[in-house]
Amino acid sequence: MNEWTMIEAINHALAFQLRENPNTIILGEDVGVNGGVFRATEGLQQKFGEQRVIDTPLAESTIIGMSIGMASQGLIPIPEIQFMGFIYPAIDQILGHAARLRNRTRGRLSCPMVIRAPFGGGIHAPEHHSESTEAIFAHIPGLRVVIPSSPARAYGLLIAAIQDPDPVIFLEPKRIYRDGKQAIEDNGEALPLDTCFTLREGIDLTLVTWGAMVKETLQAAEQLAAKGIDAEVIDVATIKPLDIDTIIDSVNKTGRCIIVHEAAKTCGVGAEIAALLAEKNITSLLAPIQRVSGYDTVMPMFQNEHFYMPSTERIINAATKSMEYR
Amino acid sequence: MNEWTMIEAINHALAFQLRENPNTIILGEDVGVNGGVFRATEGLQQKFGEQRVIDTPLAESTIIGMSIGMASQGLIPIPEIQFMGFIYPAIDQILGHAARLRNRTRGRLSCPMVIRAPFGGGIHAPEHHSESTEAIFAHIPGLRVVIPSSPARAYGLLIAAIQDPDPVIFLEPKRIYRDGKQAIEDNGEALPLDTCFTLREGIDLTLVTWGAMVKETLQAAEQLAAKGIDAEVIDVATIKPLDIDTIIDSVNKTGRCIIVHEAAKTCGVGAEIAALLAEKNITSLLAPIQRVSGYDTVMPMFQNEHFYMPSTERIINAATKSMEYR
Amino acid sequence: MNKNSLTIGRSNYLDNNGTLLKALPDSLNKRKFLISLYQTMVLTRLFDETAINLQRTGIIGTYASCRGQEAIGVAIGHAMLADDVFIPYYRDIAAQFQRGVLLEEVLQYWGGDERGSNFSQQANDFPLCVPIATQLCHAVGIAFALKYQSKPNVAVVTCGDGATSKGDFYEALNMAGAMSLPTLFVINNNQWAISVPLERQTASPTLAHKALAAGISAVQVDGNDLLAMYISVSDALEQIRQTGKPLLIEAVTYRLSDHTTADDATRYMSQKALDDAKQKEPLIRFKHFLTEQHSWTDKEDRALYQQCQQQVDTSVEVYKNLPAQQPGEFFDYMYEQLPNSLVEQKQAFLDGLKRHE
Amino acid sequence: MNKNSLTIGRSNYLDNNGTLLKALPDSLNKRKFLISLYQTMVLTRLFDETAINLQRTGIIGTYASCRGQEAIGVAIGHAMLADDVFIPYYRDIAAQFQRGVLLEEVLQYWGGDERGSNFSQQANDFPLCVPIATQLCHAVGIAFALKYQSKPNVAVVTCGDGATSKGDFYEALNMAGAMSLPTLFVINNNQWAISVPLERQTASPTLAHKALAAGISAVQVDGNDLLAMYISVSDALEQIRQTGKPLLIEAVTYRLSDHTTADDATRYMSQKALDDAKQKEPLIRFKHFLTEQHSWTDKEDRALYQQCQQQVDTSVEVYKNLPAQQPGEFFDYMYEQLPNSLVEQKQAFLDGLKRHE
Ligand SMILES: Cc1ncc(C[n+]2csc(CCOP(=O)(O)OP(=O)(O)O)c2C)c(N)n1
Ligand SMILES: Cc1ncc(C[n+]2csc(CCOP(=O)(O)OP(=O)(O)O)c2C)c(N)n1
Ligand SMILES: [Mg+2]
Ligand SMILES: [Mg+2]
Repeated sequence: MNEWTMIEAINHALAFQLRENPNTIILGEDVGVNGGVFRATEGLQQKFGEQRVIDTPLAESTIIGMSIGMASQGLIPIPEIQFMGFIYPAIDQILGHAARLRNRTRGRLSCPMVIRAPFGGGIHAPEHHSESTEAIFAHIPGLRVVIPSSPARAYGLLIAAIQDPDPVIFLEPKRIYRDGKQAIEDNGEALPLDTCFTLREGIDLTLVTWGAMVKETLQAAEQLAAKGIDAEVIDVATIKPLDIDTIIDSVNKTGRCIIVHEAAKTCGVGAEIAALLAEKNITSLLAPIQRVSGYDTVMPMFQNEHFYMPSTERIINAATKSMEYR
Repeated sequence: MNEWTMIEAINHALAFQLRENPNTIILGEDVGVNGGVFRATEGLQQKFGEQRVIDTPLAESTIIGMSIGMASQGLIPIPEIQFMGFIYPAIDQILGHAARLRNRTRGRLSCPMVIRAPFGGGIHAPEHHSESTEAIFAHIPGLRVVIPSSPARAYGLLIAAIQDPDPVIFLEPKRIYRDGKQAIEDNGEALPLDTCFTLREGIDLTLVTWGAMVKETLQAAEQLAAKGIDAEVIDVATIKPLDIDTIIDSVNKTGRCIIVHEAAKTCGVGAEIAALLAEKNITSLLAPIQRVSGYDTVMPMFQNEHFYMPSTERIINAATKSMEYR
Repeated sequence: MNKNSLTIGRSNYLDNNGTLLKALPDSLNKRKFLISLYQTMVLTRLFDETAINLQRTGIIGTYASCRGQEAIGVAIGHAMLADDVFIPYYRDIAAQFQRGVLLEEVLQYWGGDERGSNFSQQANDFPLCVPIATQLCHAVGIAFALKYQSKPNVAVVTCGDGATSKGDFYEALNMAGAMSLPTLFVINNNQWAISVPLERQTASPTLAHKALAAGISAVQVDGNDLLAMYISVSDALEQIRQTGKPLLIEAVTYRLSDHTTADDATRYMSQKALDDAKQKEPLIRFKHFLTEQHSWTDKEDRALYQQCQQQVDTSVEVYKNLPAQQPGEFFDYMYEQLPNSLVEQKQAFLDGLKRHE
Repeated sequence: MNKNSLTIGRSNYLDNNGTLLKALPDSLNKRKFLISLYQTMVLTRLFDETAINLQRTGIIGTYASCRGQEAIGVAIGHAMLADDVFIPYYRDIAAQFQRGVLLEEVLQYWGGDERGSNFSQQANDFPLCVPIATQLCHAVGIAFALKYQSKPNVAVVTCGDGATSKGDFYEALNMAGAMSLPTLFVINNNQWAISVPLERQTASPTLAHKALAAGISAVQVDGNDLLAMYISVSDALEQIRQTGKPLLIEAVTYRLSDHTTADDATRYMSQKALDDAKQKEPLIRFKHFLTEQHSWTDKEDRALYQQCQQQVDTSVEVYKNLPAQQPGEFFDYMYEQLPNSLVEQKQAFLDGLKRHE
């Protein structure tokens, strides 16, 4: 067993797959010699060579576009986008081609690839380095969107994503890259790509979240427990396709649901979860579904980013309000 | 008064603003000599000259990027994206700059512009010519998203969008470009950019929709009326910022809500509306909120596009189911 | 193809009438082979005319004609090896036919049916690409795969003159140059991007010049001169196989049609420009060459046209008789395995159909 | 700057030591003016060193040093007219200072405060742009506006060598060329894009060559030679004002720092390369030139450094004493008028703050 941080777990999952399958290729800006600006690919070029871990020119559209071409010919590209804020030049390729190649050719060609990108706020970075726009990708038919929230889930979900035959957007909550270690066996064991993780069982209230916000949400659950409120905490993890059944089962039990995410509120993934509950689960709801989320503003520059990101306190307030509702 | 189709109304609204304000500039692919592939800009280059109505090179990112530069210096650019399917190379500019320039400079620079793009299915066009991804833009803080559903609303909302000091994504449901005429006074009168239009009053059920789907939704309402079900029909029109109050008031009255849109279901704008109702209006709901929408698949090529797009029948089925619910 | 020369070479074997300007290499100067080139050209022309008619009668949807630009596709299709990979754009049916794409599959594609891109005889080539210039990036990745797999093959990708204004065009060239990937870029410079004439796209003196920005050698070719095109493409492929480095060919042609059947070129293209261009079109020139150099007869010509028309007609019949897609098939290829949410949506869709019946 | 020459000219006035290679135009050879250039360079260097220290002590956030590349910004800042518009990237503070951006505003920006881009003394220039190369497109639109408004001004935009691999770089150049817009593109070729060396970005022999793809004339300049830079930028601006046509300058420099304070260049940059580059850095060379040609003394130099350091220190004090933003200010500039939904969200936010107190 190894004690790894999330970034180390990611590094080892990548190494495992590079070892396992010679068709696996990592490419992106600064992923080679430098090992990635967060060191996710540290040491991999030395180990696997310049043809397997490639420093590309600065061109996101073509990094993804060429990955599509590679994937179509039997390779498994793992492009890194340095920060999620720089994925937008590649959306055309992701939405227009990666997500469509299988369907467009009725299965003749396909696009197994994993696009990795660090995302989210809280590290005092410059503008465009702190946003969360997973909802954009969740809206696009044909993609998978996966977000780990712990070293072990990062390892198992990344392995699963690389082994999956379809394109996966793998978003890494960089705020918790180095936030504690977990014991992980480096055995290439994949976690399922279609199941939420219930991190805490409870009967009074369901807190649904993902990514770095799992931290504040678990903290909130602890503090709520001290007040006698027993919250269930669900880490969605596989944002798309979404495992709504686990969430529905929980809300059937608790009757109350709060969704927590860093992204802007309007048309965020929280909206989809709330809408599915309002569609499938309305009778079991004892209180309004609240979203504790980023505001519909630009993520402020770092002086004020803490105002934007949901705090433990905001979650607790929402939970209290929910419990008081009748 | 003039009897205009939607495309004629758009053409006249553009002409009105070009006449009114010499800083108004239209630019895009084929908008000049050819008058646009749908003829939205027909005759405008002849009337206003090559410096005001500009055929650009084929480069969406720069069409929008340069529009941002123009807007920052006192011009009011109205770039046309030939089909919404080709807006994605420009998302980086839209999300990263158009939506942020005012906030980034604390109001020193701003970005008054209207990005026009035809969208939606039903005209038997090739791949990428029929999609509806308004939700992506609705998720982006700092934008307005406006979708007309009749010639008169196209005229008034486009005038309003051009006069608005912030960037507007103006999506034109091309399926109804030539779907009937309406009497319109060419007086430059703007419609509000923050108010839904209630197109039909009713007490049993609220049908919420926008764009081309207004047609099927109104048809469904008529047929439901024949069955004794009195539906209220709301055309959201100003997708972002969203006027949820009008929808809430209606659902307070009816207790039942169905949202109809062409876009894929997951994380569509329907999700946001449902989520807001589940948050603010849950006690008045007498039935689950249903979404009648496109599926989470790629919009099929045109042989099968009718299977994808919500039909009057699907809306009626959902409405019937809602009415039966208790 | 000298990187350090700004005078981009322009290659020609036939003059505007089809008279041979210089001797052909012996290896090419074979009647049968030359007729096979001509045959693909004729087949393409007849298919094209038929497709336009099918659109007019509603049997297929919008269609993009390649009239006047057939020589490019013919040259590419005949010069490529089977294991090279072709990444076409929408005016390349000549090459697609030659590489095993069936005529009825092309009809199916323009008929709005995804199955038209599930080529039954061609495993690796890409389907048509609608978002302009995006395919150039795919080609670079395919070239990477070919190189990585140590195959002696080339990724051949095409685009139009308008496409050269897109960032993806340049990024792809630059990437292929920087990473030294076996890619052949062929530009069909047909002078128009819908209604926008070439001179509005760029101030660059030729489109071949654009390769210099990526450190790639380039040549300009008369794209209506089938011999020049064939030799240029063959030479380029040969050179790429040897050096591993990308190359670019600008094929200069003229669009002798509306942009697509949804367009009306009379709004922006002068009759005179069109008439002038028609003089230089590839079929007449190549027939003249065959007649002069290989005693091609009118009778042979008529027979060839007849045979090709028959092939086209047969494909139309096959197309018309293809069964419709399975209802709900549009769900089935979104992922290798249909996720739960889509299983549910598909079921709801099928139930709706049943209710409808 | 001959469009038809592939031998891109390389401009130099000073050798690597700072010895004058050819006579300066009389109009420039004025001691006071030359010292004013030097002063901006020194100010920038000292500000840069201070900013790095402020980052180390947590007083500002990540900061991108321009060490060794100061001459570019100085040349641009001094050569531009006030009514030209500058669209900078993040290593251009020298030019920004010269154009009226306050030192404390730059600190505020890197300190994570949007108000740093609300320049109090500079109305039209753009703020720093993070997404690489996107600013080049803005410049083209600004150039359009200047031309449309019949102003005799130029949009001046800068980017790095890595930025030249992006589609936006090429699209912007091509658009400016095709539409003939008064734009000056200046590339700071500092040999690195974070850890990626220039030779991995492109196979193009120089970055100036890339202008040829857009039909734009270009020149390569020693970017560490302040005289060559100043004269090149001045000449280019003059020429653009006369012709209305865009131009490109590749300024060859070397990054004498980590990419940003978040980076560790020792992971990828050899000490030797760095040491070599340090020999050619602009401040030493220009001081040598001033000493040789204008009897600049060590005493004057010390006084200048002292004066500049004081200016920097003052700005740090001002920065530290700036009041915090109003709580909720981040809502207020999303739209000219706050929409209802944001009024509600802002109120909830403020209520939450109050509850917290
Ligand atoms: C990104 C993008 N923008 C716009 C379009 C619409 N469109 C289709 S073809 C075309 C013109 C293409 O011109 P060119 O590249 O010269 O190819 P040609 O059709 O002339 O062969 C345009 C603008 C598109 N398909 N993709
Ligand atoms: C589109 C985009 N991709 C990636 C980044 C991350 N990034 C910031 S600076 C940089 C390197 C830029 O290199 P260059 O253009 O040479 O400028 P330099 O920093 O060397 O001055 C990268 C990759 C970014 N800001 N934007
Ligand atoms: Mg063309
Ligand atoms: Mg650099």
